[in-house]
Amino acid sequence: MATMRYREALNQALREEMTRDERVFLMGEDIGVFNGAYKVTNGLLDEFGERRVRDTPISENTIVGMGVGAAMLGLRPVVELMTINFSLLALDQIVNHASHIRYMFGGQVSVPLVVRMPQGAGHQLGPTHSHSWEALYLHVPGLLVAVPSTAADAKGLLKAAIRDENPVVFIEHEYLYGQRGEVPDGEDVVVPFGRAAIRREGTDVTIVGISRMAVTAEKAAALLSEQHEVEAEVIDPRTLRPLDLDTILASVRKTNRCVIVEEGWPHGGVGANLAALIQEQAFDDLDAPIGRVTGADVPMPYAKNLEQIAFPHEPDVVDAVLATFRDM
Amino acid sequence: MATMRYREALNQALREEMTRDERVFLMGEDIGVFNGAYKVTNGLLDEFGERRVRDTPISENTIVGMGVGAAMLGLRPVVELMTINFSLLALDQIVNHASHIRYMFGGQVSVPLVVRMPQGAGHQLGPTHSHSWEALYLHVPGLLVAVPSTAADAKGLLKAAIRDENPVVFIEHEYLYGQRGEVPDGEDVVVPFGRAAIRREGTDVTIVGISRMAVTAEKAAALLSEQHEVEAEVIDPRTLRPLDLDTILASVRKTNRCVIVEEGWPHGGVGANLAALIQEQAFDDLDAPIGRVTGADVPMPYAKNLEQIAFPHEPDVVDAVLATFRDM
Amino acid sequence: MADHPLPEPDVAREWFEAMLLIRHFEERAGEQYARAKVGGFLHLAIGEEASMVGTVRAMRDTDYLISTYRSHGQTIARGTPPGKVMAELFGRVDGLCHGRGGSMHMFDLPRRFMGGYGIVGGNLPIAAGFGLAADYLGNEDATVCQFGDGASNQGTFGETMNLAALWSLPVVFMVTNNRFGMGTALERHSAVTDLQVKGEGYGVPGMECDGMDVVDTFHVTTEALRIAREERRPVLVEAMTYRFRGHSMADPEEYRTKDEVEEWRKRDPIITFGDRLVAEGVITEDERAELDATAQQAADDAVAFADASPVPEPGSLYDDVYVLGGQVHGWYSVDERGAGVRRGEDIGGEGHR
Amino acid sequence: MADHPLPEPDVAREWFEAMLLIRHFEERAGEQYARAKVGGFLHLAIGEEASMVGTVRAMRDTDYLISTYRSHGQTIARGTPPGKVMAELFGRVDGLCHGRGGSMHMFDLPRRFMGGYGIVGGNLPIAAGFGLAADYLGNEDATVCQFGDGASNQGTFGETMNLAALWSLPVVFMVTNNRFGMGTALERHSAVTDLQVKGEGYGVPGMECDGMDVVDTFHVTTEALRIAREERRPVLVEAMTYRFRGHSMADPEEYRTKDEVEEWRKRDPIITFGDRLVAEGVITEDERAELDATAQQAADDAVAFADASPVPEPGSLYDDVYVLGGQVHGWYSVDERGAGVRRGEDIGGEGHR
Ligand SMILES: Cc1ncc(C[n+]2csc(CCOP(=O)(O)OP(=O)(O)O)c2C)c(N)n1
Ligand SMILES: Cc1ncc(C[n+]2csc(CCOP(=O)(O)OP(=O)(O)O)c2C)c(N)n1
Ligand SMILES: [Mg+2]
Ligand SMILES: [Mg+2]
Repeated sequence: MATMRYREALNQALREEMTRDERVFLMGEDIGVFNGAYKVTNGLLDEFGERRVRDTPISENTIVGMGVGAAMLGLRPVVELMTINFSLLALDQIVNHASHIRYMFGGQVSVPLVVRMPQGAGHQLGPTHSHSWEALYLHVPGLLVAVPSTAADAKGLLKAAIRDENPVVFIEHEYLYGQRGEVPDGEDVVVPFGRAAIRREGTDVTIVGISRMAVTAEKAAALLSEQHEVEAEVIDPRTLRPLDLDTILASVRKTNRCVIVEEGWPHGGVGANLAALIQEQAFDDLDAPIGRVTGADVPMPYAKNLEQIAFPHEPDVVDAVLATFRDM
Repeated sequence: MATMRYREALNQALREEMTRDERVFLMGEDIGVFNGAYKVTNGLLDEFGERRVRDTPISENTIVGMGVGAAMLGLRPVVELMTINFSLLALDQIVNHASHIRYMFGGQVSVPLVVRMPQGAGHQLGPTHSHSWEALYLHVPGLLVAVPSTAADAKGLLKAAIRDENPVVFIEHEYLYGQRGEVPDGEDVVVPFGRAAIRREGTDVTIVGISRMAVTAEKAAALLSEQHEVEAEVIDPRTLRPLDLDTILASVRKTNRCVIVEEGWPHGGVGANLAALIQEQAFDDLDAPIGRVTGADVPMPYAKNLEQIAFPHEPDVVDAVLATFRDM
Repeated sequence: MADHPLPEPDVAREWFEAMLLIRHFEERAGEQYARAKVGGFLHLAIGEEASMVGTVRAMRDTDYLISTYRSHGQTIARGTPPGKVMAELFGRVDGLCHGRGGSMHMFDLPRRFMGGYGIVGGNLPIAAGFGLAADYLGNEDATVCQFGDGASNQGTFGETMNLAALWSLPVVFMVTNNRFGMGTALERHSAVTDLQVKGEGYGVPGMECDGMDVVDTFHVTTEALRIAREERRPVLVEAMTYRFRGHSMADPEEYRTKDEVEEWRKRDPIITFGDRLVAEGVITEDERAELDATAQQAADDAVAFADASPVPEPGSLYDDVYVLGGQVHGWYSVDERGAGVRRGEDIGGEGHR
Repeated sequence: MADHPLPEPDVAREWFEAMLLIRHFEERAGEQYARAKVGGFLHLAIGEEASMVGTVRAMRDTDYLISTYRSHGQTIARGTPPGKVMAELFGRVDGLCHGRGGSMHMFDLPRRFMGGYGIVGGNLPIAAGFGLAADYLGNEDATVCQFGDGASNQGTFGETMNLAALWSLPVVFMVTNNRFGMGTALERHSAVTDLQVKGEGYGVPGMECDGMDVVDTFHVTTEALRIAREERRPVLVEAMTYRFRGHSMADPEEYRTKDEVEEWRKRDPIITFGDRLVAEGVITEDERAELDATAQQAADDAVAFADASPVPEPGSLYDDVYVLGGQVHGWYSVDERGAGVRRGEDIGGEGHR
């Protein structure tokens, strides 16, 4: 086990997969000479050269589309978009093309493309750079969607994504890039999609945290234990397509309470989707309404104090959990 | 009251608002000389001329963006996109610009833009032309979202949309274009956003239908009454932002059961959002899990028989309603 | 432009046959649409056969072709049995895409026909991706990307031109200028109507061909492919043509005059080429009639084949959303086990649990 | 290019003052960023002052200006008090956008500064919309749309050029060619590096100005605005310039050499213009130092103003998501009355029920 930052773990995954498989190459804005806006691709141009680490013009839709084309011919492109907000420019290629091609062409071809991009608030980047869009991508059949929250998962899931035959939307988090974690050694340690991680065991309430909010949820669980004698089970689904609903349901059946924490907007978010699934399938096990803690229903403001109240923090999670007890 | 088709009602709304307000003008692909891909703008070029009915090149992102700019300067652009599937190309302008501009510029300016577009399956248009995307738009703060299901609402909501100061995503339905309905006379009959319509009163179960599925829900309710002695209350929210949750909650508090019917994909859909809200706020009133009937989790296939089973029909709604009783 | 000599008689005859087959296929497709055997949108390319056949015949088997929703003809020119194209229009299992794509979304991997696409302008980036793959793999495969005059106004056009030129990709971009994007005439949708110059600001040189002349199209495309393959850089070819029918079957054609259509019909690529073949003694009038009858028969056979093919099993609804195995275990990528109704419930097999 | 005579002394002096003010403002902003008074991304335009001031001074008050995330200088050139710009950088209520937008999203409606935008290429369609509005309303307002060399590769560039030319819109598109899109050099991101020709394939003629020379920029933009306003058609102006600082404050600048930067610094638009003013007797060296000190003081005052301004009320979080009244009754557009936590809970007033 080595300890490293989330961004280093991603960098390692890219390096190892590029070494392992000659078909893997990278495209994106400023990933080469600049070493990546968030330095995830640091050093890779030097190591692998311009053929395999390609700086692109600012043309989001087309670089994703070129990835689609290259993937259809058997390559393994990994396209970086500088933030998920810019992926709205590439949505036609991600959805109308990458996610549909295999199905609409009757299975003749697959699109083993990975689109990597960070999301998230906290750095005062304002409304055009700070939103969380995992709920958009989880809506779309044909895509796989990953939201790693630890360095180990960042590495293991990215490796799994690159090896998969399906188009993957791989959502990183700007805040997490600098966070350290233990990462298992071994070039074949992949984290398969569709398996949730139980970050903390508990019996009183299930907290599901998405992306960075898995970290927030874990910290909130510690507070709950220390200050309120509530033992929360914290689950990080790690991927939203496929989704390991079984693990979540098993937990809810045990705790009878659930709170979902996400950074994105409340309406039509991941929490809404999970709440709908859980109440459908564990209705009789619920002792209280499923709670949701989400980002505020506003474009992200720049001012630090406003930004901070516009996305969830531990006390918000604690309050939401306590509310599930008050509702009894 | 006159009886007319949904597309005629829309046409009337456009004509009346253009007559009433010189600032209202239309832009879109083939809306003029061709009279509209679905003939909603039929005759308007002849009547209002090229200044106010503008055929555009195929440049979705830019024509929406031009609408944003013109709206910021006080005009009232109504942009037609040929189908909602193509709006993915314009999403950057709709979300990162139209929906954010007022907020991020501190309220200095507003964007009274209407983006009209049809959605929906049933005409074998295959995977690039058939999807329903209301769940995407309802996710975004700063937008208003309308999903009219009757001719009267199509007219009244479109008039309200054009008169509103906020950017509106106005979602029509290809199947509904040809459907007839009664439309109240009077040029100032608007249907305000944020008020659900109760299409049918009932005491046993609440069915919420979105867009065309409001019609399907109503037909299913008739079957339920005839064949199963179940009296369903059918609610059409008509707008998803703002959402008239009060009307839905009042109904669920009465019926204690709820099924939501939508044409879009299941995960992160409108039904998920409503289910989450309802279980949050009417938890103790529910006698069964909230049911959802949705489109299949696949890109829409072309073949008629596959397409038909890929979106909901009355028997699916009936089954889902009956399941809420079996679950007791 | 039309003063190229004819190719060898066999070759010339085969081009003629291919154009005839496409024409009859399209006419049959239109009839079947009228009979509701074909659904959705049906975009016929009647009038554009020379641009299709001339282009495809300039390509190697190893080259890639990618096109739009108006591509039955290209598929057939590339060698796909017409029956499989017609069966796709019918939404049947023996269709090229097993009825999944329909008219707008053809695809034939073995013949490197890399798809018709329903999103205007959506295929250009993908074509550049094919070019990138050829470059990456260091092979000689070139790509031909066909799109319409209307598509040249999409953002992907400029983005793709720049990237293809910047990265020296072996792609021939062919803008089929049939003078209309749906009902909008060229001069009403494009500020510059000389489309071949539209790539120059991005470093992609333009060429023009007479898309009503299969020979000229062949020669220009051959040269364009040579440049792409050998000089390894993109070219933009403008094929001047015209569609004789409406944009799709649902088009009342109020945006153009009958006279205009008649003028263009005088340049019908099949009639003019047939006349030339007869005039230059490649075929006789009798042979011409025979070839026509043969093509007609082939189109009829395609209809019969399609009609005999079964509709897809309902249980196949979820097939091929994902490549299964590895980490994706079932068609349900999230979960469809809710209490509510499940679409395609009658399916069995591994997709279900 | 630089042989235009100077304008009237008062005018020349005012241009110089404006450039000095912008320069000092930017330097102060950078310092405050280092002190964490300013958050987010901070893109300074040091080196580009001449292109900003020359352009803005060619505009009428009634013209519209729209720009990018690198637009403090343009805002100031347009007349916004520097304190309001700095307060926006500080995220304070007296900021131009009450702290909502930050450095990347300036906006000053009364001065017709129609916004800095954080999405590369996102402002071009909006600028065309302003042009359309002028056309629709039949007035003489022209629009200047500034964007970078990197933005010329976005799809919106081609789409907007075509539409502006097709509809004859009175818009001057100004591509500020500072030779880099972030860390990617011009020749590595654009196949054609002579950016003024990039619009020609769409019918938008190009012009070039020396963006290091405020006089040349003024003259070229004046002519471009005349064409837009009087001939009612778009023009693309390429302003040749260079940014002396990194792309943003977080840029290690590994993509260019110190020598290259030093070469360009010799052409510092403020030094060269100051030298010329002294050489031509418009100001003395003493006056030059005085003007510099005055500008520096103004920048310091801006910092003091910003620092004195309060942070936004938490309760304002939901203000201006929507225009309320009519049919939208509260900030909650859907519903936020859930059992769970509600963000910005401490707010009162009509937004709450
Ligand atoms: C992104 C997108 N916008 C609009 C459409 C609707 N549409 C289909 S074909 C067409 C016209 C395209 O014209 P052109 O590119 O000239 O090709 P042609 O049909 O003439 O072959 C339009 C507007 C679409 N399919 N995709
Ligand atoms: C759509 C989009 N893609 C990427 C970015 C990230 N980004 C911000 S500035 C920039 C470089 C832009 O270069 P240029 O247009 O030359 O303007 P300059 O910064 O040189 O003024 C990039 C890639 C963005 N903000 N928006
Ligand atoms: Mg055309
Ligand atoms: Mg630049």
